[in-house]
Amino acid sequence: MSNAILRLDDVYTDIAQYHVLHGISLDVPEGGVHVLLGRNGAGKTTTLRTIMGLWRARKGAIVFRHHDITAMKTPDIARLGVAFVPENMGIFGGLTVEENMRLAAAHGRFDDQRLQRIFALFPAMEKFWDRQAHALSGGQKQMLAISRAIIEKRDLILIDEPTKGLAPAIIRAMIDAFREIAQETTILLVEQNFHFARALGETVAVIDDGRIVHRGSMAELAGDEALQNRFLSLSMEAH
Amino acid sequence: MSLLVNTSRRVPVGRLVVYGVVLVVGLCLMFAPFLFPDVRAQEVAARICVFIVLVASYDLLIGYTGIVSFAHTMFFGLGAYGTAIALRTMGPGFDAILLGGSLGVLAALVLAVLIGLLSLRVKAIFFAMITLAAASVMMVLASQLSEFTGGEDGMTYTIPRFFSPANTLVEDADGKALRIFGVALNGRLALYYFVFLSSLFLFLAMLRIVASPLGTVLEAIRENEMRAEAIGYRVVSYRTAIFCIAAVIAALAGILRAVWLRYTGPDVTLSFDIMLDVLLMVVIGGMGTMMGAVIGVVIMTLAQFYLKDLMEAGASATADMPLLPDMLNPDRWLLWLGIVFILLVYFFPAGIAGTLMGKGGHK
Amino acid sequence: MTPSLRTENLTIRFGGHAAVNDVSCAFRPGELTVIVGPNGAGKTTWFNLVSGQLKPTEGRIFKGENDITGLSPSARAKAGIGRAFQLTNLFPKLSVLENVRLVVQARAGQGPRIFTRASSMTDIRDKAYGFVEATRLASVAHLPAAALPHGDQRKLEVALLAAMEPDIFMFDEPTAGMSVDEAPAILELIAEIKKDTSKTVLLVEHKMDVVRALADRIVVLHNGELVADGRPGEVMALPIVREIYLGVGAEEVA
Amino acid sequence: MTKTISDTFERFGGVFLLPVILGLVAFLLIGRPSTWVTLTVAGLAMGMMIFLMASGLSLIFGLMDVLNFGHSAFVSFGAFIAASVLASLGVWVTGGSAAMNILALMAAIAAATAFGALAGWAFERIIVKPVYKDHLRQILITMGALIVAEEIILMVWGGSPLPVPRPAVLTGSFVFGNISIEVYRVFAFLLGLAVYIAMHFALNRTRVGLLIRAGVENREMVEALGFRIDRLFIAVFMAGSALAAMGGAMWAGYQGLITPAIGSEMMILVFIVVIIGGLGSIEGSLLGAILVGLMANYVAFLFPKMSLASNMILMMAILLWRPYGLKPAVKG
Amino acid sequence: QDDPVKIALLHGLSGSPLEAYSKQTHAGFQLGLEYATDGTMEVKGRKIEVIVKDTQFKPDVARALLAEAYGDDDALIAVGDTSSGVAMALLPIAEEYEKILLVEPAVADSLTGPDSNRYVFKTSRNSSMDMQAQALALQPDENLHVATLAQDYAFGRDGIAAFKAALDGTGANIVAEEYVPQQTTDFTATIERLFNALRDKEGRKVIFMNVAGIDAMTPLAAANPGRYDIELSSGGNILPALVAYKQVPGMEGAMYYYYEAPDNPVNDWLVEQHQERFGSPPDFFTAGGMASAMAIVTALQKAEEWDTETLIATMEGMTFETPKGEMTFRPEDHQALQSMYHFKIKVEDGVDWAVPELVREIKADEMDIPLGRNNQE
Ligand SMILES: Nc1ncnc2c1ncn2[C@@H]1O[C@H](COP(=O)(O)OP(=O)(O)OP(=O)(O)O)[C@@H](O)[C@H]1O
Ligand SMILES: Nc1ncnc2c1ncn2[C@@H]1O[C@H](COP(=O)(O)OP(=O)(O)OP(=O)(O)O)[C@@H](O)[C@H]1O
Ligand SMILES: [Mg+2]
Ligand SMILES: [Mg+2]
Repeated sequence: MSNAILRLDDVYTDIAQYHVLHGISLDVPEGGVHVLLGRNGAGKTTTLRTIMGLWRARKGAIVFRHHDITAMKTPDIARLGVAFVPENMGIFGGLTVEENMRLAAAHGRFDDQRLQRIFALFPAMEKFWDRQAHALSGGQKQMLAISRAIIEKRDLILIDEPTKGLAPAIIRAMIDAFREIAQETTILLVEQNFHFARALGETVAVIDDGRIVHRGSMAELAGDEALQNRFLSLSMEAH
Repeated sequence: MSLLVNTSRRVPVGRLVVYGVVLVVGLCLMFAPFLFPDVRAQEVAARICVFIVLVASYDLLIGYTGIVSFAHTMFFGLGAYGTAIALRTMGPGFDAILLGGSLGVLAALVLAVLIGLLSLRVKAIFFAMITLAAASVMMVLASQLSEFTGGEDGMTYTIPRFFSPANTLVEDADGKALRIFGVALNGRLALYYFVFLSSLFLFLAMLRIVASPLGTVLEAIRENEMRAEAIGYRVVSYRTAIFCIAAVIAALAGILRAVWLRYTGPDVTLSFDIMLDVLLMVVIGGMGTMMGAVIGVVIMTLAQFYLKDLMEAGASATADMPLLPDMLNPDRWLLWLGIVFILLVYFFPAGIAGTLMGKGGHK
Repeated sequence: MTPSLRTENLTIRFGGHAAVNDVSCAFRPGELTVIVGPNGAGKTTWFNLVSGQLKPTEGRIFKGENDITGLSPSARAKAGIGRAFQLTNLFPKLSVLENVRLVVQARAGQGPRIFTRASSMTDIRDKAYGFVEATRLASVAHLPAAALPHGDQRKLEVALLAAMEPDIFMFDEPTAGMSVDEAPAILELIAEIKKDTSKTVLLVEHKMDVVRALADRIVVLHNGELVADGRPGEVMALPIVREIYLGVGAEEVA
Repeated sequence: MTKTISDTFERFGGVFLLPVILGLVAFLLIGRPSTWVTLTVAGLAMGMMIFLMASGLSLIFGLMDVLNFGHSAFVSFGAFIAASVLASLGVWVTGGSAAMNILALMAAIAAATAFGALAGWAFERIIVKPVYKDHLRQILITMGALIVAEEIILMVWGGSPLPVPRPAVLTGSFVFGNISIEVYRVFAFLLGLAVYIAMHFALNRTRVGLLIRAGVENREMVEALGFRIDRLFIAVFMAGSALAAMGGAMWAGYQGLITPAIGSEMMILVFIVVIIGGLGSIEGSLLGAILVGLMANYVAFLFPKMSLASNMILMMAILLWRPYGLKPAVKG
Repeated sequence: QDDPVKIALLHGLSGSPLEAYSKQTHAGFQLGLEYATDGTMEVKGRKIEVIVKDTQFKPDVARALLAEAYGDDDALIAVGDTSSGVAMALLPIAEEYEKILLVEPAVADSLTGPDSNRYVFKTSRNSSMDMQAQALALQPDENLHVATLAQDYAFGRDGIAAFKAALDGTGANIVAEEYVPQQTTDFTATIERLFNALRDKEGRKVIFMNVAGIDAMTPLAAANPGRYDIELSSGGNILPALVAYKQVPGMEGAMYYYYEAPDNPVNDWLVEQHQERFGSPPDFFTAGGMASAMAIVTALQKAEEWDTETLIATMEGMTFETPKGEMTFRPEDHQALQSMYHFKIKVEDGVDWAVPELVREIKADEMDIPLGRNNQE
């Protein structure tokens, strides 16, 4: 794809002495939500962390827009407009919700109407604005992590399993939210929750054992039980 | 950066090396009087024996449980001073050693229980500080009660005649001490083996402890205190328990020290320098690996006694070069020790034994 | 029959905010209760109170006849209250097997043994291995827990709980972040436990299908208060539940 | 009952009452007002000098979670450099002109501080960087560094005690009736106060403090938000070391005769201050330092025998009452 | 030409600020040998070989080294150490190997006390001498009121005890004894106590400081005792420490050595040579080191046999030259009796330190130094 905002080209990543990624090649088109699926330990998180420069690729190239970010320092990558919501949410427990957000906001100043949108989306954030973040519930932490990613306009947001531990109600709300966010940015989403993924994803890539085993449009995958069973061995009936 | 080491993979080689080295050291110590008959070597060997026990007992705390204590030499000192004071007041005799020693150990135990219950709840660094405080209070006491302790200058005393060079164990034809390979079978020899065997016994005991279920529990507590509690281990009790065990063993080592040296003073037992030595030894050797204690002690002690001679040579060799001889000046040997130490902590956080055995790697 | 676990007006406040507010309910053996509620409802906090990580501001907790409100977490664990954590919480540098072995050993009260070699206690080891297999971790049994991917860590979390063999099992979102083909293994395990009628199982879960598949009874928490309690069908039908949980009008959530 | 007491206690400034209470108690015990004033002023000044050293440690520990046993090395270096500068300035120091004296002292302190910052930078890069997040290795590696540093001092300045010429204006004391207050102490007090105010502002009015706290918890995430945390940490470390050196310089001028051990001798006191103050909070360090300073002076006058133990006891007592110190910035 | 006679020097050369003292001692010792042997470094045709060992200020290391010196290197006489603690630990080794240990420069009285033994000689002064001389320097009488300041450990306490003993019968009154922790840095409280004790007394009021390693002078001077007509008094000190004395011009006290004080050829030679080689005047421990060397050489020259017993016999009661004039080993406890110097502080510009001007030499026989032990029975 020519309009790719992010391109991974045959990326290999090791962690300690473990070889985790063996040749991930992936194009993320500009705009919309794009999903990375795969079983536990497949290498989804590692992929995101490698893009973000938190693990170093041993081999291969990562290109964001026209910048080669393979060897770039994490902060510089972030400054290019890439936001990251890690698996463990990476919130600062010692800081209040507000301080957490402030750090994510450019120059520490909030864009009011974005803030209002976040409050509408996650009322808990407003409610616990001055609460120390370690005191938030699992889900509230998750919300904070996402809020932090969208408090500024980003070009690309990497999100690792955002629905983990969220109540269905929130998940539903989030689907709408992501749709809205996707208007202005590109989202690369790692998911286990296929229904969530399906509801949002335009394209999908399935990763297994550190390799991409399937790439295509979400519609195609959603439509094709066989594919699903092959790559995701989905057992649960959709509802 | 995660210091992961795959226990399942690299097994024998490194381990074998370590065990080999330790075994060799053990044998050398066992036959020290015959292998290195010169006097200084004797002193060195004895010091190594005692310190192996002391350092290993400290490893129980810092390596296996992640407790950082600066009061370890305090317990060491209690054992030594107990023995010394008894020998001084009651005169030379095994009864004095027995009584004084056991009083010292008792004191150590009581103190350990108090400190443990009082402060093992608080955060690690605070505990380190409290032990530091306790230790320095003890040092002040030692210097204040100079009529008992000899104050700063410490005290000398005589030990049972059985241990004195004059005492012949086995007489030869003309009534002098029988010699084997030129080594006289006299009290001195007896004293050395008293020290050696006691140390050996204590060390083996500790090996057993760390291999026991308790050992694993301690590591678990080190890793994740809250979860250990959640699966049913009373963290505080375990912490206190191991703290006491370590304290008692340290005190016992103190007794050996006092008997061997025939002198006890702050500088050989209580002082912070010794605490530092112990720390260096356990780290260089490798925390959380009993073997490390042995290796660390041997290296450090040899350095303390012989490194200088080496540098002497180096200095004179490089005498005509610019600044090198200055740095190789034997009096600056501590500088090098420090640098080596830093590099070790830097590149082999698991210490020598730890790295070789792919174990420990304490974080 | 007497309830195996009972909380009386259980309340905890953090500052002004009551995370759990006057919750009284009882649980019987052989029953699997799913505790649901929006994020921040107080589920995890309630767990923490029962398993002893937190001390209640008011109220008491009974295991069977005896009041355990004052007991330490370890004491409660010994008393047969077992709990798995929402955010994974393991012994990172110990191997998977060692992790489990520790639990079995605690069960067997072998912790304080000083002079026997742990490795020689094969019975404990074998038993531990059993649990490792049951949770499909055998292949990684010798890896340090830290090296496992998130999903496997969740499984280990469950394995630890199972190994505690408590009378009362408390799972906090056991399948969160577990891929759809992994989850069933855990659910089967829970189903197994449920078969044993002497056990009481409490389960915090958001995934509807899981709830449906397992629940004998559903308790709904909201803003720290118990708002509904009953058979799945009935509870799910309650308007309040539909509103706060299934998210008709998601704005008010949390 | 106890609750209401503690409430009122909190209302009237909480832990910040402690020094006042201490002062009052001492006043009753001492009786002679002139003595009390002398001791109190002395205590405050001493506290301020300790604060200079402690705040550096606390900053580094609390914010970066680095336990720097090498801290005392910076104190020592500061002391020796200041001494050398003063010595080299000769008549500037001993001469009558007040202006020149002050200038000389300023030069000395500046030199020491600058060196502290520089050495701090090297120290962070070489020694500390590889061991963030790992207390044990921090303790060990910084101790190693301490050994090396002290050896270097021995190599450069030699072992014999080094006399520190004290600027003429700062010698002697103000005497009002029976009250005598060393001039130098007044100076020390003012300097400490200035530093405190500066730090307070930097940490609370700017986003830096926030960033650092976040960085301590989760480096990666702060970087993922686009901040160059390594630079930040270096800056903090340099500041902390500079403060230590400054404290050392002041202390040297105050002691008059310094040995390479000067740093390590101070260290225990400094640690006590940081601990009772609560890690990472500058307010805490100040509070702790002043408490220790006053305590030391009062006790030394009332029960000289106790003076050594007094601080230890103070620490234990406070730890039992507040396990994380009086005003901790970082909990758990 | 038979093989050299070995003398072992055991001093802490690393690991403590005191190492500077050890180095002074060594320099002095070399100079001493040179002077005594007229530069030949030989006695009776046998070379003197000096073996230097670093005790690292660690008593256990020191013991090992001394044992080695006697046992393996087969040294005839050993000299050491700088710290009294280490020296203390050495005493039994000398007895065990039945060889002579010459204590220099450690000062503690106990080194020639009950726990010592007949193989130990001591050229360094001991605390009693300091205090005796100090007392004499104060010219005590009824209207003298003294408050003492010392560190709270054996050295400080013994010192004050000796000082009081020396004042006994002179009618002088001790009005206060203050003991401060060893590492005290803040003297305000103590000063208040001292002033409060003295301020209302009639007659001559003196604060006597007996501290080592810390500077009590500066704060005391700063607190300006003059306003209560309180004088300060203190022993002498090494040159670097004398700088602080500039604050107390006119102060009197007694000292062990200052290079301008003694008037004898040995000292003249020492000062000249030291200036020449090191560009600075000799200090306390240089003199001490030299004295010990000269004692040894004298003994070797006098003794016809060089075995321990003959040497002991020779040295007991032996008188020998030193930079401080003549010293004599007292037969009973083997302490070398020697002169001390009564000084008065004078500030000379151009000199980095305050100059302790000689008031008068206090001869050994003016002081009665208590016997530590008796090796004669
Ligand atoms: N810190 C680490 N050290 C060693 N190996 C690791 C580490 N982190 C991850 N791995 C390995 O990398 C592989 C991929 O892990 P990753 O976290 O990317 O999987 P994932 O797809 O995110 O799984 P999940 O959905 O459970 O999060 C796993 O096999 C894991 O064992
Ligand atoms: N230590 C604490 N201090 C202050 N408030 C807390 C603390 N722990 C939890 N809370 C608050 O209590 C409420 C309940 O939290 P809890 O973690 O129990 O929610 P939960 O039901 O587990 O939600 P989730 O499903 O998202 O995990 C939340 O609003 C949280 O902010
Ligand atoms: Mg993942
Ligand atoms: Mg929860």
